[in-house]
Amino acid sequence: MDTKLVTRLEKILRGKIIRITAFGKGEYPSLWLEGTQMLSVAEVLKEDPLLQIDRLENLSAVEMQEGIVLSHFVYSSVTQVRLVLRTAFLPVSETDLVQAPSLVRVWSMVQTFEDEIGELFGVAFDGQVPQFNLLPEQVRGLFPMRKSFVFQMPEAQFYE
Amino acid sequence: MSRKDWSIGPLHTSLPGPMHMVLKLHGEIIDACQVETGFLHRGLEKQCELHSWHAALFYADHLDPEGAVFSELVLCLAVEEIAGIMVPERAQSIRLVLVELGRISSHLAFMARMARSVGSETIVHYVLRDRERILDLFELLTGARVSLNFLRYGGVKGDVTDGFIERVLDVCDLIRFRMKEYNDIFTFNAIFLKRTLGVAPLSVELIEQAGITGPNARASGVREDSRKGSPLYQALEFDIPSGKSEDFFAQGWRGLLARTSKGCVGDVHDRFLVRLREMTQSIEILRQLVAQMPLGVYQNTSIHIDRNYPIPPGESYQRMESARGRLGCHVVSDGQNFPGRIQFSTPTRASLWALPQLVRGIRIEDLPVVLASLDLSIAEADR
Amino acid sequence: MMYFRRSVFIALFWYLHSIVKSSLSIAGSCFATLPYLLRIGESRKEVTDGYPDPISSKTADDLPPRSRGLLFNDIERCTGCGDCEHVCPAGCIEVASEPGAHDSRIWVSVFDVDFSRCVFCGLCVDICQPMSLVHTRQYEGAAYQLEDLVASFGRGQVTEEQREKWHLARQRLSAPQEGA
Amino acid sequence: MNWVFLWLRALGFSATVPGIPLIALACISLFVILPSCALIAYLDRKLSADLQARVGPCRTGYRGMLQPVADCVKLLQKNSMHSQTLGELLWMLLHTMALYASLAAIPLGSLAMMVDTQMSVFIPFWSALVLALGTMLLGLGQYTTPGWLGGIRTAAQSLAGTFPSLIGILCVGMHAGSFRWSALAASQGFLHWTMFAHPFLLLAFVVFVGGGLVLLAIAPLDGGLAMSDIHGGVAVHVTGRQLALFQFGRFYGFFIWSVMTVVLFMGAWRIPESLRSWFLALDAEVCISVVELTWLLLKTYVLMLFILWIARANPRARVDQITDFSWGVLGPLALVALVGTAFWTMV
Repeated sequence: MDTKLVTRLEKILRGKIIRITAFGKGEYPSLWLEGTQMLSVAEVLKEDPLLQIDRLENLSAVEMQEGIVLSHFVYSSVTQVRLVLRTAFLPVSETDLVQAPSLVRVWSMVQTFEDEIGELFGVAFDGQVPQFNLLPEQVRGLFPMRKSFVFQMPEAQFYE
Repeated sequence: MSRKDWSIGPLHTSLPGPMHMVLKLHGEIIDACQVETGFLHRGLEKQCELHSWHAALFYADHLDPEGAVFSELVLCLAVEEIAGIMVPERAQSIRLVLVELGRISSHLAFMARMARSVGSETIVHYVLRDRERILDLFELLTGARVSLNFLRYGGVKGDVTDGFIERVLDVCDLIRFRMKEYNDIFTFNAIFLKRTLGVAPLSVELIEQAGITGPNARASGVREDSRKGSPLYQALEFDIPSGKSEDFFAQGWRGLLARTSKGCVGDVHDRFLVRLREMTQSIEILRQLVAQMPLGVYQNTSIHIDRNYPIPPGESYQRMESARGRLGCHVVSDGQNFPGRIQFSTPTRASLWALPQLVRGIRIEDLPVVLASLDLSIAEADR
Repeated sequence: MMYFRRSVFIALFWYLHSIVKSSLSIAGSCFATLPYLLRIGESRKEVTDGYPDPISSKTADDLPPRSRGLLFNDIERCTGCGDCEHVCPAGCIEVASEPGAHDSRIWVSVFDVDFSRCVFCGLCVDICQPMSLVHTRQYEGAAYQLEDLVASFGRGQVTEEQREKWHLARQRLSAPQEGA
Repeated sequence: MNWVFLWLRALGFSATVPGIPLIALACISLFVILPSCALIAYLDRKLSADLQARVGPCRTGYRGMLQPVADCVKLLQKNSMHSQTLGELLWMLLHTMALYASLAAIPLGSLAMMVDTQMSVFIPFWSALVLALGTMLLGLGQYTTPGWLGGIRTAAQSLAGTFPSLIGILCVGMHAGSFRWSALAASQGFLHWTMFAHPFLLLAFVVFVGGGLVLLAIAPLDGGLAMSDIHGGVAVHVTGRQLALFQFGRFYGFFIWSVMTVVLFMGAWRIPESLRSWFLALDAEVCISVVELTWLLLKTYVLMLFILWIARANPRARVDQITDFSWGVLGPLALVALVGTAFWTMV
């Protein structure tokens, strides 16, 4: 994690981020953010002349102790800078939605990731209730990818 | 003019997989189309979290039926980075041999689908016959034709027998010879050119907006290949093929006459040509790999399959260039003997998102051709 | 007038040129398939493999040595440890074992592999220490009933008094050490 | 129908057996059309199998010889799933009308021809048009989008195909002086085909065959009925016996067109004079009609297989490209051929 990039990030994102840590084994930095700050940080990163983060590679959701953690893997096609924006949302109960801001206006390719995460993890981006097209009927609304959803292998019924 | 709505159901001969499309037709021109997938959602990532780390490898194998090697490799790279497992040299080159063979077999399957959508049955049979030679190679080395399940954390499951090296070289020559035959019969055939030149061009703005990667993007001139940056491909030199934006000529005497009407860059014919050229690149890479195959252990012996084989806590994100585009895998491990979270970011998802804009304005008969040219794998998009 | 005449001839030339070019290309494609019609050369033979044909179809031993066919478990060497049952992604192996005549002998009463769910991934064979579970190269596993797809290698349930006899035998074996 | 009398006399019947035309029609359709349909179906499958490095039918009979019979029986034993709608009844009526109306006017040899009027060339041409009309009605009568698209496409394609093929017929008529089958055959010798009379007639031959392919949507130009994009177009809901009738209708059109091409351009049933006079010396007129028929059918089969070979080796064009090809390329070439033949016959 080159320090020049970290200082640059601290300068332009003063006070908006909680902390900067190395992601995984430390190739590139990951910025822990507040849920509300996500949109403004994303816009700043995109317009910044030095960074110009204009592409999103992957948005993955993981359920850890801090709740559902959304990690946006973003990079810039111009300056080859790679970043990870991490935000955590605590689900109130097992079956109701978690509210999260949507970044479609900043990075348009996030749309498909958000639809799927909305359906599997029960995250409503910008208040839209996820329209279910991945899951079969009996599992809709149960948000199967959450740790709370226990999956039993269906018994093999031997038909007479 | 009569406007009709027509919904092409999940099971239809011209669709590359179970997807449901509602087309707003204006006569024969498609005004708008709405794509709905989700029929192949098998809950792969949830299953990974229920079983041991090695069973997760098996599930990654089933992400994409045609390109089993790619998802296995990307998961192995991610887990090896978390656990700090060192992969011996020989295992890496065996993995790359499998990856390049998988790329050629996936592109041959693409050519078969493309030929079937245009209606030339002969080429379908030729291409699938040559793909069999590659599947035989897979069976010889790994024991299975499609879902190989051959990669392990820290290396490969078995060693390469020397008979395999000669067979790989034979297959390379065979594919090289066959591609000249495909060009004579199919690639520069006047009717095929008429059906594909200038059809559904993929503009660079749409590529950036949808995040399309891989051959579909390279066909429109976006020269970007994640193999270039990755450490695995350092020792090999190969160039990134792109559409006919640069020199385009047909071989042989028909070449003189084939001053084909220059369809715009990034159209269906470009996507076909890019994959043909990528196959030649893969053959060159295979030749270099097989020539400098290092000796040594094929697997990091400190790792053995055990039901409570823990991976230290940590997370990592690895990406590699699969046959359809950039395949990424985000692995989170919280120290137990089963994975915390495994998430794949697949290239077909972006093409599916861009499909409605691409399909607007083309004729209904060109729909199967455009769908085949995007090389969509619904199994990969739904997971 | 001149301008009009020149463009007509150019348009006529390109019109005829496209006709000649496309017909030559179509004829070229036809004659490129001619060797297949006349079976010239080894690489243009037909490749269909008549499967149920006794002569030409592949049998189990034509397959390469590592191919993963139906499973076989050598019950003598199997210790009934259940590793394979645990690691199997499809959850299709079921193992039940009891203590045998003396401590080192294990009576594996049930060892069922449900081939309707098995996906031949080979993890169980890798994890098996006593190497009793192996892949045969048999690939004809079709059956008419779903139950027939379950291959059972177990030795069968033990009757009540047989278990009693073994229990006494074990005590007799372990008792004299304390007595002496 | 003199050949019928020959056969009757050979079999010992008196010449005035009632219902002779029916017998003749039945003989033609049973002993000429159906066997050639089976033969071409089998050869087509075997030829495309050789072309595609595979074996082709080899289970039914010796090397798959009984495959056409197997197909026919399979289709005939199945009935269509839903009750016949009015549209389908109308279509079946039109289809059978097209099939059997022009049976009498097929040129099958100098003696084996039942009707030989002044305009006999245009009767099979008419049956091809009625086939296209029937297919269109079948498509439109299904009230489904693929059926609707298929019907409109068949109509567009058959319209586009009629113009050049009609002019092709005019060229030959001008060259041979009349539209009667016997006169057309008389103007050609065993080796002296109108196709090679002069380059404009060769152009007329190409235009006629191309127009026929477009008119009847035969293999290389069957964009209108393609299976892949709109799932068979008109034939989406046609199953069982109706599918057999539909497939037989399409083959019948292809067969009729090839016979017409051979008679118009490729030296219709003319066998060498020496052979003919030798048979006449032996007073064996029946043998003449048999040899002429086989020579005519041989040339027809070769032409059909050549067309199927082109179809197998090339991809399929779109319908709008087919109609552009027909209007834009075949039309002008047909006119050039017409003017050329006119000047050539004038000189």
